[in-house]
Amino acid sequence: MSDPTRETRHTRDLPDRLARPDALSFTLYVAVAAFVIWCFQAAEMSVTTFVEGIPSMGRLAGEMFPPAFGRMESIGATMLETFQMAVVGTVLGVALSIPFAVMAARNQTPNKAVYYLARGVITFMRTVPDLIWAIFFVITVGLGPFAGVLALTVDTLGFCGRFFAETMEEADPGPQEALSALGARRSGIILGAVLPAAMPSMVATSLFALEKATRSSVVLGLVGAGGIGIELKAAMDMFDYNEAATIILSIFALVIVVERTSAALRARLI
Amino acid sequence: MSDPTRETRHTRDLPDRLARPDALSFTLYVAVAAFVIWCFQAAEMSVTTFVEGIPSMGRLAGEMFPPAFGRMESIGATMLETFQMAVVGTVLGVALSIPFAVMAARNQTPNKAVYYLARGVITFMRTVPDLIWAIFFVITVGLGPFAGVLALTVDTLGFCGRFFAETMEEADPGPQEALSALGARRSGIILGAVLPAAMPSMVATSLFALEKATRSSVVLGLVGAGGIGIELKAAMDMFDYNEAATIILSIFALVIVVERTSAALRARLI
Amino acid sequence: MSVQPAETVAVPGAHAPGAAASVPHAERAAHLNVRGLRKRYGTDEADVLQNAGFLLHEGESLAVIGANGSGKSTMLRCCLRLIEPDAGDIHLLGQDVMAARGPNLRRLRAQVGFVFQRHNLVPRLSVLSNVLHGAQARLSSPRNWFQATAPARLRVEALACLDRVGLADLAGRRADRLSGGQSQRVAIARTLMQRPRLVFADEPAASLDPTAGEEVMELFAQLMRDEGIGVLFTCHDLTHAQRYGDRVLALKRGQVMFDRRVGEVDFDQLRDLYAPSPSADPAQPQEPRHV
Amino acid sequence: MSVQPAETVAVPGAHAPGAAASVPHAERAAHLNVRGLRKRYGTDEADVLQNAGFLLHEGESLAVIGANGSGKSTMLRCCLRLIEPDAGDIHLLGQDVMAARGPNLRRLRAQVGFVFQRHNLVPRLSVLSNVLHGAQARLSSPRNWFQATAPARLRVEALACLDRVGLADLAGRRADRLSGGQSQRVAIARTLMQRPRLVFADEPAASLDPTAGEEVMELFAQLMRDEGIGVLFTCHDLTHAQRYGDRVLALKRGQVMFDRRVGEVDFDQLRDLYAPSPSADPAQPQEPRHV
Amino acid sequence: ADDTITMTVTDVSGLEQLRRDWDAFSSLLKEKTGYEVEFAPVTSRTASVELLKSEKVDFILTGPAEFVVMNKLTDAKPVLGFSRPDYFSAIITMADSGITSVRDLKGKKVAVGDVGSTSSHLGPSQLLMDYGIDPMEDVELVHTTQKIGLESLRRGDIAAWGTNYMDDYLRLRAKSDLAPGAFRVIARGPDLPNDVLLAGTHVDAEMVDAVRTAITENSDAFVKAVVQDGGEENKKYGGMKFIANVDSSDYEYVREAYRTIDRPKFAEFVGN
Ligand SMILES: Nc1ncnc2c1ncn2[C@@H]1O[C@H](COP(=O)(O)OP(=O)(O)OP(=O)(O)O)[C@@H](O)[C@H]1O
Ligand SMILES: Nc1ncnc2c1ncn2[C@@H]1O[C@H](COP(=O)(O)OP(=O)(O)OP(=O)(O)O)[C@@H](O)[C@H]1O
Ligand SMILES: [Mg+2]
Ligand SMILES: [Mg+2]
Repeated sequence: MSDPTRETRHTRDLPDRLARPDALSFTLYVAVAAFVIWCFQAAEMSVTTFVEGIPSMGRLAGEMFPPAFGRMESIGATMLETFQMAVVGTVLGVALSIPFAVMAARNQTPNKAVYYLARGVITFMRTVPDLIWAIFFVITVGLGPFAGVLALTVDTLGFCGRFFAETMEEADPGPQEALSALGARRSGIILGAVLPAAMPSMVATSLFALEKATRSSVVLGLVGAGGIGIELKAAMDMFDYNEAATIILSIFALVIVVERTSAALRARLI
Repeated sequence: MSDPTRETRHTRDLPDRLARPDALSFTLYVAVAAFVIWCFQAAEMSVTTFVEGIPSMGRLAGEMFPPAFGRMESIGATMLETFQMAVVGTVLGVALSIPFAVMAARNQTPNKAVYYLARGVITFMRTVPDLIWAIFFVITVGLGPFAGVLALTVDTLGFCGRFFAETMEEADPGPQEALSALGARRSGIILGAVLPAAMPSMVATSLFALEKATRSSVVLGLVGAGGIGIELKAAMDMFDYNEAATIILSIFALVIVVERTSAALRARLI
Repeated sequence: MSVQPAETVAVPGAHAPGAAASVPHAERAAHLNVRGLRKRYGTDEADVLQNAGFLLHEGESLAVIGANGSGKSTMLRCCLRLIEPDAGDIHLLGQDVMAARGPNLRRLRAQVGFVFQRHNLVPRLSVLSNVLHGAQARLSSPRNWFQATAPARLRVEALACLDRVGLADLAGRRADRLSGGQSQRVAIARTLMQRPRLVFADEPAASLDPTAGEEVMELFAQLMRDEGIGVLFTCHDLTHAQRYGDRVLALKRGQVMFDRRVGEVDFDQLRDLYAPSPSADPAQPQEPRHV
Repeated sequence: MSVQPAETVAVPGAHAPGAAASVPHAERAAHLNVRGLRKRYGTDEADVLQNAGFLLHEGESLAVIGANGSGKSTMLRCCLRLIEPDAGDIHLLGQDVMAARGPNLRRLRAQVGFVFQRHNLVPRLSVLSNVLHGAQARLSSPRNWFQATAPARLRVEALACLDRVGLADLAGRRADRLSGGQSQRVAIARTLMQRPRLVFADEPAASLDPTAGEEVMELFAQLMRDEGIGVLFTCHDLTHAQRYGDRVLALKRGQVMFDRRVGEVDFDQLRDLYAPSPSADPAQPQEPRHV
Repeated sequence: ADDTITMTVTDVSGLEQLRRDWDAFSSLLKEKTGYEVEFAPVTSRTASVELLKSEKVDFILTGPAEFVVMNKLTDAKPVLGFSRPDYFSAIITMADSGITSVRDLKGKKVAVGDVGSTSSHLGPSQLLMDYGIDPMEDVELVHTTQKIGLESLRRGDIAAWGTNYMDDYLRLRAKSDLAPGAFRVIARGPDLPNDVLLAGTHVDAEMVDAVRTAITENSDAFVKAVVQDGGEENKKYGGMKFIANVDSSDYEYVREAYRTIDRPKFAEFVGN
């Protein structure tokens, strides 16, 4: 270490600081960087405008206070109804997501064709907008909660399917290797090694999906199933900011409860 | 193993099949199960209705074909514009999410108060609806792309902040322990052990956020920043199903590109 | 004793150098016959295994020794195609491993117990569930794989396997809350649960205390004697190789240096085998770089 | 020799039983002074450490031996408060570890190199970056922590550390693509990079081949001689304990059985130490259960 | 089923609001016709049209723009008009902006409401056109919500705001901290055509007649049920009158507006 000749030898042996990119990657890097810079310019951002505008933000916030708790009871009832549908939609969506995720996880899929197909279906589910799903289901099963639940299920599938797949891809390969070494089938490896590794993340994703379904329940209104989302929209449309504030706070409370549940479950699992 | 007396001893030594829940947990389990069942009943589900309705689904799908590629050029331009803003919003949101996530990760947070505060802020960001953020930012910085970008940033923060935090919580504690043992500071542990472990998942989440920002760009329209979301909404509202199909397919193509990028980056990292 | 690559191994079909010595085994079936195994990780790296081969007979034990990074673990993995060898011929229990697909490959693997160097337990499951996993290949219903749902008969069997490695009292513990040696033993118990016909054990005694190490090696020896199970184990503890190996296979930088009956190995003269590799061979392919 | 709990250790302030023997060290400072250490994981489990204590002097080496699960790793972790002991008094380099907070605790830990039983490398980083991490406590700028950004001087130093464990040619490899022994050596190189005043090594030679194992132990011995570094190591290889330990501390089920100068230990008579624990003590608290 | 009327109201956002606002109406209808009446809030006009096509709803109460579309796409027939007083669009600027006529808006930004909304998109667009400004060519339209329209008008981000005069402008102005005099209305449109209750083609004539007759014969009671017993949002129907003989040709103004916004397919008259 103190011998200078040795140090020279080391300098020679030092690994490259960065893997030298090939021409294609290099071009890609530069192109992406240039694109991002261009995007930033197009966004017409300005810190001064932002800072100058902060006082007017306060004005709007002021309009929302104090929240109007007068209709709390009916808001509570709607919340409960919405949450009910969200629970059903999420449970179904999560249940469907698991097999889809297995097929869409690069290291679990039975073969490449299934992988691309499953990925495609999941992606498609979330690219087609809610409104279209809502119309689809309302035409299929008629107005009401059932159509709403189906719309939420599809939403959840598009979301959880992808995240479950990604979590499964990240699962530690060691235990999986051990199970394949002892002749376990795919189902055995998934149940025995992949799911236990993915479980905390899957719990978090599922409860996020539940929360998301509750928050974005506007879709329920499209199918005549009510929902707190549409109430909030109504309050906003009627310029009833104080009532909107109440609804937002109620949703916030529910979301906090869901999130704490998630945290508690995960704390046990991790 | 073949000695029967030994087996009897073993039966005695066998661990409980399930940890015996205490009274509180037991009540909770039962309550949750009952609630879920009740939810399912409220959803008025019926398989026959669904199956009977499938033909009408086909009719709607038929109306969307063939997609109208006539306005492809202007759709392309709008897509690009939307994507630009989505990139900026996502980059800013992801950048902000990292410090928030550190504070909101149970095992990284400097203290409990900061943890709850950071969690609260992140949750609040996503509970307040887009529309309200849009109003806020229009009041603050005026109509235009900047307001749109800010709305997307807030959206991304609410989403990525939570998922980043959760990924950090799941990071393998071994390397972290090694770094604390050699006297590293929190920043060293995060940069040196937590982020490398969380990176694949963070890449997936970030690129999902980018995709989400592009898909749900309706908020951009509200703040006068155009966007493909409003085009799609207009196409649907005007019953231009063929054009809507074109837009959905364009978004689908973009989403696939983003997803493949994510998959390629992750394949290098995992 | 100076160690040189064993040229005979390269000849396809020929026995390893120890072959003459293993004549007493001639009447026994060859449980595992490996020839010309070659493996490199990533195209831009050096060969990790070069033309490696050996024979393992029924009820025989083969100790694989070699310096760190000489390719022992890689060789064991390749034999079950847990990683795909680049070339080679592997016959396991009379079947061609390289040609086996899907269920056939699984059935072959099910006959081989594999104790991994890093144990590879499922961290969030209980010790007993981990042991039950050993029975996955022979019991196809998922309820058999978890201690909470498995039938009593199976749980008793798993507990007995744990007992054989002295861990019956930790059956309910989560597998990531074990000490190094305890997790090693659970990995061994899982292999026992598998009722294998052959055991591959990668440094099975490395984290065990001296008594436990001997016990585990004795356990393997007993399986060999009583049930004709073949054992292929790697170790750095030469007394173990000497005491429990019928034959010793020495690897050096992916090549078989020798494969002899244990009596013919001079354990005091293995310095060469463990000599550090000559520094930075310029002809050697470049390492890939990482942050 | 029958091993019995060492009653003297319990007396606060009193030297360990080996104290009389360590009189020659009396003029040297006590680098580490541990007394009355107690630890249990989870409230419903048994004590893993009971009233454990010992002294480590400057430039002295202490070998900790004991059966699997006897609490060796736990004890090492407790000494740096990587897990919080339930009770005990720990003085490290003259400072009270139990009272240290934030930066003080970090500064104390920075003086101690810790080689973990499971190595605990950062899997997705390069070997060289892992070694550079060793310098985190003395170099506060993040650019020093990654091989891609670190100044040349530091990279050379890290490479030299790798060279001391014979791994200079794998500097660019990702840390999760190493063999068991190679990853063990990287963990040791990281500790060298730390320039510690004291080394805790948890079975540092467990996955090393015989030559590498000796080399690593020799390296520690040399650090002790040349730089007055104290070494606390655990091992299951009693020849290592005998050859490289100035003193030997024996743990049995969390209790110190003896703490003697190495010359006074009869290594052939340790069967008791490694005897399996008596089966299922009904008085012992129940294990928590897991799926 | 044959004896159940399924009805949606496209303007009402929310089940709860629907119950509050339309319960009186639906019970009265049930009482007077003898049919079961089910109300469902379907907030999207797209969903309503598809429901009508697939015969999942029988009657829809909706606005003029929606009526034109539904009439065109499903051939649904009007049953009754809900005539609202003071239902018209306006173009609003800030009083101190210097903009005093519609012509001044050339080349500037104008905020309007959701695409396809009668009083906040179609109405203002046609109004601009009437004053010689082509909304698609001469100004930049920004589709946004009313609140954002007002706020950006105030900030000067847009030059004018086109919206429903009574419902949106007056109501928001009252809530705002600005004096009413801070705004200037530079154009007011004609009263827009009536809201309509329409029936799908699948509904048998007998049921349509029963509904029409029940309502026209008990006009006062139904007006009371809508306005007094309805909620906040039904205030817009204050002073309303049921028009029994609505005709599809009454909606030419709206069709014209569709042409103005470049949606000529809804501009053709389908006949009655
Ligand atoms: N996180 C944990 N939770 C609960 N119990 C634990 C945990 N870690 C270790 N133990 C238990 O504490 C006891 C001591 O463990 P420790 O790792 O200190 O043993 P050790 O002496 O290092 O053993 P080995 O030689 O096998 O490494 C063991 O019985 C082990 O099962
Ligand atoms: N996934 C991998 N990618 C690239 N190289 C690898 C990978 N796994 C192992 N190697 C390299 O292959 C060589 C052989 O590794 P292997 O694990 O087979 O060694 P070993 O003989 O088991 O060593 P040890 O005694 O240290 O366990 C080593 O140089 C190692 O660095
Ligand atoms: Mg190995
Ligand atoms: Mg240990």
